[in-house]
Amino acid sequence: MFKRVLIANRGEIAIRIIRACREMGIETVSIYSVPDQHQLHVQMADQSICVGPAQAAYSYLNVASILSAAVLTNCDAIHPGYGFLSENPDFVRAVEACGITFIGPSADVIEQMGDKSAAKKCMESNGVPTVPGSDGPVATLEEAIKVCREIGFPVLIKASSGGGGRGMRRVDKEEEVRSAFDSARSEAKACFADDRVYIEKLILNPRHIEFQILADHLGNVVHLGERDCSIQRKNQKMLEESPSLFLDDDLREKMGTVAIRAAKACGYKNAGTVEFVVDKEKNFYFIEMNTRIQVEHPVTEMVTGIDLIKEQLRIASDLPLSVKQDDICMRGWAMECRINAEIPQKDFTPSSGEILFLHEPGGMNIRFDSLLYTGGEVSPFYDSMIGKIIVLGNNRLEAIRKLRCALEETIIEGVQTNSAFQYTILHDPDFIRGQFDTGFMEKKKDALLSLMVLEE
Amino acid sequence: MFKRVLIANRGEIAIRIIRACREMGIETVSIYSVPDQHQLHVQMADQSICVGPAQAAYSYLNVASILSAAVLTNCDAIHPGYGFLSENPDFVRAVEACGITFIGPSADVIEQMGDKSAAKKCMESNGVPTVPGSDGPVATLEEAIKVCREIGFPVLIKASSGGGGRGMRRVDKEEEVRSAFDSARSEAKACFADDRVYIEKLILNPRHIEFQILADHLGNVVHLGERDCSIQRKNQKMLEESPSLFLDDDLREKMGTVAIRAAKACGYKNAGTVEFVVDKEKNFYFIEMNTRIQVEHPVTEMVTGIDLIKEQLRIASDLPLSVKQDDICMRGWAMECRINAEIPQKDFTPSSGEILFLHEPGGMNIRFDSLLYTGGEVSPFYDSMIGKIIVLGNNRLEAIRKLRCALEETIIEGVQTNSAFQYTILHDPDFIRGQFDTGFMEKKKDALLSLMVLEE
Amino acid sequence: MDLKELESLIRLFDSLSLSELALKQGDFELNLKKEKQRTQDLGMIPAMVRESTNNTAEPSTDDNQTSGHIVKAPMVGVFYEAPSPKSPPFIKIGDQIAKGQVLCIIEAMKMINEVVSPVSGVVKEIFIANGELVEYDTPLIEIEVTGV
Amino acid sequence: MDLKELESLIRLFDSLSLSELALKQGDFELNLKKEKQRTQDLGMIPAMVRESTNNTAEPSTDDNQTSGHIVKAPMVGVFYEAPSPKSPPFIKIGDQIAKGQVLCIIEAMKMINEVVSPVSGVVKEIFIANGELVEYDTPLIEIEVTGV
Repeated sequence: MFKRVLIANRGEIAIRIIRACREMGIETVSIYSVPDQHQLHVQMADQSICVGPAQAAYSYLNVASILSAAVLTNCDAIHPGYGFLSENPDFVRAVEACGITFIGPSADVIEQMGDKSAAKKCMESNGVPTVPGSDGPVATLEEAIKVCREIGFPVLIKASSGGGGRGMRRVDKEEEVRSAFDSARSEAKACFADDRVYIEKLILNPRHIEFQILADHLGNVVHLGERDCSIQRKNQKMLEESPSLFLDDDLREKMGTVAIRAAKACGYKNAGTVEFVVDKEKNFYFIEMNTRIQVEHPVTEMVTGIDLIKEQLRIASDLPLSVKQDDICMRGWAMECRINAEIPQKDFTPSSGEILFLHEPGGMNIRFDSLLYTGGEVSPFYDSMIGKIIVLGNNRLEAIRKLRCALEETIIEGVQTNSAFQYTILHDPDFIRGQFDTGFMEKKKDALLSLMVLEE
Repeated sequence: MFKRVLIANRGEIAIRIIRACREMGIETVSIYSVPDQHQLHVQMADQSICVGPAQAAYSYLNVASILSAAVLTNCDAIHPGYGFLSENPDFVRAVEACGITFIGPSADVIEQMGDKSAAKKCMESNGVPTVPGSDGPVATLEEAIKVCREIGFPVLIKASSGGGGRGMRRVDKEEEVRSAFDSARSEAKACFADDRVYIEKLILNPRHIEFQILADHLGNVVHLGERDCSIQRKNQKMLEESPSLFLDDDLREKMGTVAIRAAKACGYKNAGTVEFVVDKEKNFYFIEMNTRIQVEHPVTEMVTGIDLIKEQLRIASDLPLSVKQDDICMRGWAMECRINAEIPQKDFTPSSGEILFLHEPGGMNIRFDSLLYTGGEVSPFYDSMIGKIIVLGNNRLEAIRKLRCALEETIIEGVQTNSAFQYTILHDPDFIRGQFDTGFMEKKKDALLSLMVLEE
Repeated sequence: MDLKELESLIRLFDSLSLSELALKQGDFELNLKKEKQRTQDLGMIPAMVRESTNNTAEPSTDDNQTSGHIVKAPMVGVFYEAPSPKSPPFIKIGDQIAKGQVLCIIEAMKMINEVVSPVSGVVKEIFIANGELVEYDTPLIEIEVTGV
Repeated sequence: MDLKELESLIRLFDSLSLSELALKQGDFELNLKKEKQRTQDLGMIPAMVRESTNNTAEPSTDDNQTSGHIVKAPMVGVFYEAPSPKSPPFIKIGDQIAKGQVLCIIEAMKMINEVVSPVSGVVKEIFIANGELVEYDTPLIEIEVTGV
């Protein structure tokens, strides 16, 4: 096992990783930017190194400074968390060139899974169902039109190297193909320096369901069940749960088996997530593989009792998985709600400032992973996600009630948050009945916002 | 199910009960004394009633005011928590006379189990092993000497209505019987207005192991495994865990069966605890039945996943148990450490004041049940226990490490606490190896205190 | 303003719930400021807001700010202004009352508890309506003291 | 106001929960202020105490309190005072240096990065010992500015 791990991240995930390391007797080194000097992840680590100024490009993304810090503090591994450098294959190669272990999959796997059309091709050739579409990048308009006719409208034209909706166009009829194809290509070029695009059938308002997998260096792969992440606003997840009401045992086993096949197909090692969309007829399609630990991983930890960060550390130090597929049993229903420092009524613009007062939620099966403390600072420079409340109930309704109570108890003064908005979601009849898909937020947002006003 | 429950308590247990009620959609009414106006249990309840001045005798023990509050706010049940009125049969009868449900066993059971020699007699006649001793109260010196000769020294002479070590005398040889007998009787008379005493064999430094049971009105009784509460200072528990390293599966099943028999013997209903002492040869003896929810109940909740307060509410409203014995499975190893506002270096004298800053421990499988908040008050009028940290690990060592980390993260400013002292226990080699009994603290206290000094 | 006056002014400011004081008198200028103090009531969101049963008419009980004596509830119960529904009330505003005189009753657990006046004086205000629930220490009646 | 009166006033201010006091009386002016109490560093118990790698000689970087210009580390790395172990150091205390002159090097990822002076002046202090790890923004050298 490692002796000292550098955590190339900040916020709640850095704290999460520090806790796992400490419990395993591993020393920790945090990195931070100048304004982050008093952040909790700096204070909790055994040692902390300032790696640059506020702008992430020169601090949390500053490969040279981060590697210098790791080498000079004698770290034998680096945990990247999520975001920042976590899915950057060049970083992984640089880490390994320094003789340091990267806690995650290999650079090649990250690279392959990061290239959407390469990932898709790999999955298809291994019998993992993918969204119908072009066979790799589409070079000409003629080819694009031909593909669209084959798979039927609506379709999405997507950048091969894309993400976050950029370089992406929806096309509903043939007349629109030309302009969408051209503009997607030029946006892809501008954003990712790669103008290759591919075409996919648009699955309207599907469920977003992902499977957590763990894979060790011996080729053992297990899945830890699904997470339903359909409650999203502009592709940002807001509320996640496990299991999903939408899956029965048959479908769960089928998708779990496919998720394991997907991981094996690309020679995956460490913790990862296989994302699927599921349509109304319960057809499921692979969309991408997340080659990192995810924000919503505690939902899976709650139902399985398995500490995913500790498993990551075990796997990276070439220990075999601590569990077999048959050992994994789910207990209860877990739900997570992300607390963002933002103003829902003002189109969710971020809010920052000093935390004047904090009261955390508490009680049985309530977990609050957060960077907050009374007197601490919510920085305007980074992600607005400042905490996550995760609960476990015996069933879905109990989980919803627990999450409501937890939100009621939570007091954060000094910045505005989305907690009252999340509270309204937990009272929405369609949400409670489980009748939702990725179109939920768009459809409901204004009605929920108006409820918030009434509450004040 | 109840519509509105009055919680006749304060502090962390009142908060614990409020949370359970809220999650079940039950309204809550708190009571408080004048200086407790800003306590968390007052702020978290739907409604709060001031029942008297600071002195508990006129507020938290003020039956007339509490019952008036319950009746006038239309409560249909009262939860007594632990301490205060929780084991007072007269209170239970008064509650029921008002047409309100008492959440706990019947007055008769509380009364019978509160009378140590009656409890013992009941257990003996039902095949529950008890500590060898006199057959009920001993009236004369001659009888006392005879009993002592039969069971062998050392013995304890104990007040029939006693508790907390008062009216109790240890006797090591025959010459001491007379003076011990006389002084125990007069102390018993002074403290409990009842000079009856009985005699018991003294089990030297046993393990203190208790079984949690649940019993419904249909006569279903289950046990939820054991808690090892051997780490005590002056009969006050400090650290509790479940399971106990001292029990193997055979002994666990045997003791669990006996615990269920004990509960059935007295016609028990609701949640209760059967306390045993276990000697070095693994002989176990019933010592008493606690007819209330206990401070350390979250340890059992952690390993079983069963919410004991919700079960109490279900049972009291005549719903059957939600679990059968076969459904109950233990997962991992739970450990609890009590945080007291006290100064270990000054013979554990209580400390009170305003909480200037609070930072709670957090992370996976960490629970912090507490009355604290930044700006809140630790009152000098009541118990010094201000919180409990409960952790769950995959095994005992992981639990110990988690608890250490949780203590390291916890910051309480404004009052002094025993947390650094608890931290030293978690590093004691005998504790880590599980080589301890109820004599642990007496033997180790000074050495542990000296470690604390080194740490500062 | 001499130092003694200044000191007493500062102490006064400190004791009250003011957060700022600015004083200018000729060439004398004084500015005092207090940090925002955390109110102890947390104010949890929606359903946590405590419903207060009888805060409708809660008077200031700060003895500095009132000349009268506040009689408070000695127990939890229901406040009655008269011995029976048909009787006239024990007292009304403006009445001259003697020390030891019955002011009202509080019914708790079907027991009638008379509340008697600890002072002699004139009834200045009655804070609670007939039949309302009162908590321990709830202010009931204010009496302008004329003798003890 | 004499010194004794002043002292008692200051002590009074300190003992109360005031955060600011400003007094003006004729040509006498007094301003008192208290720092907000909570330091941001939490100070967790035993093992949480952060080991600082290079705080041994951390100077005040408050520009109000020093006349010199503080040159800070532009990256994480190892501080070297000379181009090679056998060479003399680039600078020593008291040296007159020109803007653009090399002050030291920082080795990061086996790359040598020269740190040049942004000002002309005299070397007043060198805070870091040869071969020590420096973080981003670690104060390295103080220069008494004589020209920019």
